[in-house]
Amino acid sequence: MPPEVIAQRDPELDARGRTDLRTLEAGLDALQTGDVSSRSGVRRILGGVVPPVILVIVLLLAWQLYTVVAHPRPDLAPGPLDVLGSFGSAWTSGRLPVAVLTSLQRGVLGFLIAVAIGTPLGLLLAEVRWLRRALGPLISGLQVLPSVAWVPAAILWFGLTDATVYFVVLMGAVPSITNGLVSGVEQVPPQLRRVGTVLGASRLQLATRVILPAALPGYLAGLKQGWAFSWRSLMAAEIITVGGTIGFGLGSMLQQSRELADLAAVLTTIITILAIGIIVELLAFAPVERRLLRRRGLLVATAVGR
Amino acid sequence: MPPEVIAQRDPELDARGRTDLRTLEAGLDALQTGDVSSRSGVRRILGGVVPPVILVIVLLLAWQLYTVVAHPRPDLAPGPLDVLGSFGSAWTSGRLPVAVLTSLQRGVLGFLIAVAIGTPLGLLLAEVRWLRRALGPLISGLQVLPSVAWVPAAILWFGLTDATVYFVVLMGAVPSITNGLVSGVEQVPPQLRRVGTVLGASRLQLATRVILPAALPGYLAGLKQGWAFSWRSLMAAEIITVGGTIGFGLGSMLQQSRELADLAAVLTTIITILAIGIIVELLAFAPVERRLLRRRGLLVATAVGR
Amino acid sequence: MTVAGLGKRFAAGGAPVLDDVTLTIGSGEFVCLLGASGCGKSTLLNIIAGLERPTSGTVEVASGNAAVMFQESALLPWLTARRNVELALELRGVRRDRRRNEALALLDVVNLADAAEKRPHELSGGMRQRVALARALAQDRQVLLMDEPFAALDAITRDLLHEQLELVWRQTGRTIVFVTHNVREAARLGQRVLLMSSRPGRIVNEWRIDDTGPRRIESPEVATLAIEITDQLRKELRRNAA
Amino acid sequence: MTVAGLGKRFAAGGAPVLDDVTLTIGSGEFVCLLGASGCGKSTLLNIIAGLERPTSGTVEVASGNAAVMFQESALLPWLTARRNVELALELRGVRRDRRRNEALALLDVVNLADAAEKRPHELSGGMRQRVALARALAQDRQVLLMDEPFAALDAITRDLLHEQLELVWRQTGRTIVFVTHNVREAARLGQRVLLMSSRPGRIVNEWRIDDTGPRRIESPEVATLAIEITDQLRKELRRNAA
Amino acid sequence: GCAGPAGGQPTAAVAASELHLGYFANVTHAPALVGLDKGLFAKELGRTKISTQVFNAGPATIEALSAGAIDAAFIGPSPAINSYIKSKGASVVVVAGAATGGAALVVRSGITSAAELKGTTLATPQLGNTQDVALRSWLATQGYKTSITGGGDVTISPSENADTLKLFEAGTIDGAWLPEPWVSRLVLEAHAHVLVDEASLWPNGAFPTTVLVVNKSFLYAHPQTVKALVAGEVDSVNWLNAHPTEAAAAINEQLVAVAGKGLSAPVIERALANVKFSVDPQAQAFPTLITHAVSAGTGTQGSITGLFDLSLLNSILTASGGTAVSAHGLGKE
Ligand SMILES: Nc1ncnc2c1ncn2[C@@H]1O[C@H](COP(=O)(O)OP(=O)(O)OP(=O)(O)O)[C@@H](O)[C@H]1O
Ligand SMILES: Nc1ncnc2c1ncn2[C@@H]1O[C@H](COP(=O)(O)OP(=O)(O)OP(=O)(O)O)[C@@H](O)[C@H]1O
Ligand SMILES: [Mg+2]
Ligand SMILES: [Mg+2]
Repeated sequence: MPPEVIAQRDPELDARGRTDLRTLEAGLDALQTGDVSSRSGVRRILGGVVPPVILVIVLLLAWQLYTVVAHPRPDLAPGPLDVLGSFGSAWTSGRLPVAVLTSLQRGVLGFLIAVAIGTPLGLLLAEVRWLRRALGPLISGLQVLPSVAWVPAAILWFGLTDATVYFVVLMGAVPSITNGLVSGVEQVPPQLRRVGTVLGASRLQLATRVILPAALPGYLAGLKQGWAFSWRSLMAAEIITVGGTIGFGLGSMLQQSRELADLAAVLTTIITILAIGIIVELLAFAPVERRLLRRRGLLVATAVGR
Repeated sequence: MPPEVIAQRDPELDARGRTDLRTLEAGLDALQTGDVSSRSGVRRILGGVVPPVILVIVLLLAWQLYTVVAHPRPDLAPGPLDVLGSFGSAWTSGRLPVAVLTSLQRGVLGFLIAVAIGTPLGLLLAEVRWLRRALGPLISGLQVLPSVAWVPAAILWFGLTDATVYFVVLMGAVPSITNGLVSGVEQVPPQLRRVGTVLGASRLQLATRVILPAALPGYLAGLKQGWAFSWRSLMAAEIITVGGTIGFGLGSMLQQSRELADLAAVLTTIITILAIGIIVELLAFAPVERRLLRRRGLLVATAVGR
Repeated sequence: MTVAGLGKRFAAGGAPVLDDVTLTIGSGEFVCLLGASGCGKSTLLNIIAGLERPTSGTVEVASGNAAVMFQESALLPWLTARRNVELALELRGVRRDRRRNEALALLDVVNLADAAEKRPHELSGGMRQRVALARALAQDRQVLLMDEPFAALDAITRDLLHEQLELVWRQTGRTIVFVTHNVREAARLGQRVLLMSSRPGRIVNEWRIDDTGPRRIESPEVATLAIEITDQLRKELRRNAA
Repeated sequence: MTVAGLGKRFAAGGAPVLDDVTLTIGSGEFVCLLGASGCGKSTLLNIIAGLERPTSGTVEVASGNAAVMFQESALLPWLTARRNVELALELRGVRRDRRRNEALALLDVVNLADAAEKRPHELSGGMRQRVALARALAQDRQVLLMDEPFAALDAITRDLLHEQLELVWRQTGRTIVFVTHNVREAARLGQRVLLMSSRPGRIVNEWRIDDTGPRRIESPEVATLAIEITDQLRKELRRNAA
Repeated sequence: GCAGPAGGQPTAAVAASELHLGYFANVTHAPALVGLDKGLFAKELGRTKISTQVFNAGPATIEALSAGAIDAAFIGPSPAINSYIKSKGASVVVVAGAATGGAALVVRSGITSAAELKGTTLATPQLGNTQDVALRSWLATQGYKTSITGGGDVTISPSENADTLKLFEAGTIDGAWLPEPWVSRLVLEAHAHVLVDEASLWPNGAFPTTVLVVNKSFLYAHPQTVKALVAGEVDSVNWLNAHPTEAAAAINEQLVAVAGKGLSAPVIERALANVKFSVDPQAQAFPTLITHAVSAGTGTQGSITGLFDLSLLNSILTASGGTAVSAHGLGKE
């Protein structure tokens, strides 16, 4: 019996059935996709930001009170105001901006080079099975090695130059990025691959339309960790490799402040390093990640401050 | 109608029903919990270990070949045999064992102190909501800060003593451990808490019998990361803080080898650091984690080398 | 068990999830609570179980607390089937030396004596729910609240568990409140079927079925009732389309 | 579509999962494949779909490849409902400028025109499966293979999707192979119901139902058939208890 | 448990059971090396045990003093000043001098005048140390701009002395302002030549190179111990000045014992020719050092009144018939 015959058998009953079904489904859909009333974004962020800010202020006040009341040795326990003054003078003298710019530039450049190396390597590992089985454990092993351990070797190879710094940054970041991509591809649900195949995708289409987009969250996590490792390794390298033709970064400033026995400047630099870490996380990675996860419904609408 | 009356209403039919049901359920259970034939453990581990080992051997051979054929400057590119020789002499001279023991002892002790501090702190944060909202972001922020940045401050406070090393290790490890515990408790399915409540558990019973065991995997992950951070921070601290009353650890050995421009010794030390990282991971954490996850069915029986 | 004028809102100014729910359930009764998803069945059950507080109205369970069974078995994954049941016994206050035997006896009730030493992940979904049933029985409460306990199971397993549950009910004389959105399941199991409306959740209809002993889900009486309930339910759905 | 002497083992020396499965399905037929879990239904379907290779035997699908629908909708989570359907059109080779309208038309077939710009996670389970159905239709293949497409849905939604699917089948005249372990679902939908045994999977029984137009799942004819099939199925289960 | 000096006579104060002394394995720290080698400190300290720690940079020494890991140290004047100012006078006290002179700017061949330094890279031992400050302030007098962040007309690259030798040999740097024996090593081993001898920049050629400092709290708690230490140092300096020929051997012996490696005879001879050993800390030079450090950007302005406590030294000197040294109004004499 050809399909047309079936379809036309009782057009009137059919039409009635359709309208009825349409109403029923609309009713059910309305019930099941109800308004998920969430707290407003601003209030949520405020709720997350206010308590730690208050805590920080309280801690600062307690610290200042301690320095005023207990009169500790100012070179061993400077007060918050001393640190603020040190920050001001480091900023106006131009030392701090130079250090921030140098370090940021190195960190970003090193990270980009690491991405440029780690991404194709990750793709290669994800695609070529025997390579992954052989090289994968080595790369995971490299992640265990503190990248600071490369500093002495790098100094011997490249001398006290920027190449040393970049080498150390790469040894820290590349394994993370590569591993992130590989595990991202590995975690693509096999179901999605099957769907692609069933829909008739070619090998290339499967890779570009299905696997890579699906592996994106894992890749992003790898990038984030890669940045964290870049920044850590950079600071370590800058602190250790002073002298030679190495430019003046935050690590150098830290080391310099130590040599001048200037604890206020050391704390200023530590706070700057922390601030940059948090700002990069908030400005560069968090929005991309949030957007990506939200589009996939992976972001549960929880309070920020949980 | 009292329940006994219902139960006795038709004992014969009841008994027949029971036996029939028993057979049916047994049949279904047999079908659904079939033998999950997995590859033997030994073969799986071999399959995971052999390819990287072969690769390492090939790389070593290529490296040796390069030094033999290209005759690079031996101080800039020692061959694997040079490194082996350097390892042998460092071992027999007693420098390497001393360094390994010192570093391991510091790493383990620092890690244990970090556990002793991070665990109660994590419990406190997990339990006290306002404290978590206020302190949680600060602790997460501290995780962003490279712990090497604390080295100069620690040196100013504690001088070139072991206290400096321990301080830096703690600043690296405590936030990881605390955060691991907090997020472990956070990730306990609310369902499990409800079950505990429904079963009539008191607050204390709920914590000890339900929440803590359920939070264990997250805590373990935090411990693992805490160890990695301990080890990284320790190496950084040892490289930077040479001199004073500081004992001779692997970081010191690295720095010393650099000062003697002895690349073979530097590579020996790097390999030792890597090996210790991998061994601690394999011997201390992997078995506990695997056992824990397997008991919860969270460990999918995948090949090691994937 | 009496529920009177129960109301519940989650947000202070939000729409009510439950509105003026009133019902009385006798001892030993098997009541099915039926409704589309999101209509507030779980909320009502949680309030009865004491896991949530009502915004208004009262709940009175004559026999004290109730045992609860959830959709996902919610077994503690690090304990074996036996130890899961034993935990319920322990928290009930059963002496240590009697727990083991009692747990094994309860597992035998659900035909799981052989699987006592397996952990939840080694069990199939149906077996897990049977362990959960044994655990709920271990609480030894007169009232058993069940929130879609079989929704995640395949149809064959579900049919068997219906028989299992009915057997347990007839043997122990528990009062059971069984939440589901499966009309046939409700018609198959319940002595009484309550239909809930959505937004706000109210009890809009009630059917009583004479208990003439175990009935099959394919039986004509179940089918007739199911058709009637389905038509009512669809009327509810259409109301929501507007 | 013809399947002849199909056998399948996963491990080289292991027990066969499928053994000598032979069946012929005519064009436009609606066949339900019924069996306990783990009996090899999915394996058989995957072999027909070309996702897996049989160890022995042949599969011949007259009209070329088949469209497939899985239990979890398997929509690409980063694409909206419309773009998910458009992807199928694109991979089929439909020109860019016609894709959008065609996708919207297909979504309208499953009453989802309004939700075209939503992403999968914003849709309910039933809506997701309807998008998956629209996507399967977009492949424009004569044969549609469905692997427990409604198993994860609640009963009310499932009943509606049965009607939806039947409507689509009647309108488009597709050949449908529908895998399930729900006896009533099979009896409600199929023109033919095939019962598979477990270990190894074989087709052990077959029922034909006269197509007298749409029937309700609660109807007596479905019930009678369901009772018969259930008894057979339980016989199979008992066999496994030994 | 030590009473303060309230009663004028610190009778309640007891000798410390142990004295922790820090110094560098370096020619400019010869009084420490010789004092230890010849047992001169031990002789004066009597029951008080002396334990030592070797440093290779001033900041680390100051850190150890601040952390209480050591009680006294031989150190360059700049870190001592820096610590004193930063701690508002709470950290250290200079109780005696040790060495003067022995620092110079050495450069590669081809640079013969200050005018040819533009665009070059020069090394110093460490940012803010005595030589670093000296180079920066001297460059300023020559009209060059420098920056502690590395920019300017002349790039100053603080590097470890051992690195400096290597960097100079490799041609990465063009010269360095260094203390002895590194001046001599660069001259004799790397063919550098002296462009500026620091002695030529100071009135009478006298500028402090090494001084003896003690923790202020230690001085209050154990004045007798400090006095014994100073007495040992006086003996040591006297021995050095009395036995110029044997000095080289004694110093080398300690260097080998501490650092594992000694210096070649020509290097140590050339070095000793440039360093003078004296217990006079040259207090008059300190205000100039501060001015230099401030203008170089490595120090902060502050008062160093009270930095010196030469009363113990002077009592020893006068008791043995010598002449007292002056604190030039910067502390007790
Ligand atoms: N904790 C909560 N906060 C806010 N709203 C809630 C909360 N829990 C449930 N709701 C809302 O209350 C309504 C009823 O939820 P409930 O879980 O009781 O429905 P249900 O009938 O059990 O649905 P289902 O059949 O899907 O389990 C839903 O609209 C839901 O969004
Ligand atoms: N990739 C595989 N490797 C090894 N064994 C497999 C594989 N896939 C399936 N099996 C086995 O083949 C048998 C049949 O599996 P299949 O998924 O076809 O069953 P099913 O009838 O679809 O079950 P369900 O109803 O649970 O979906 C099972 O015993 C399963 O363990
Ligand atoms: Mg619910
Ligand atoms: Mg299947």
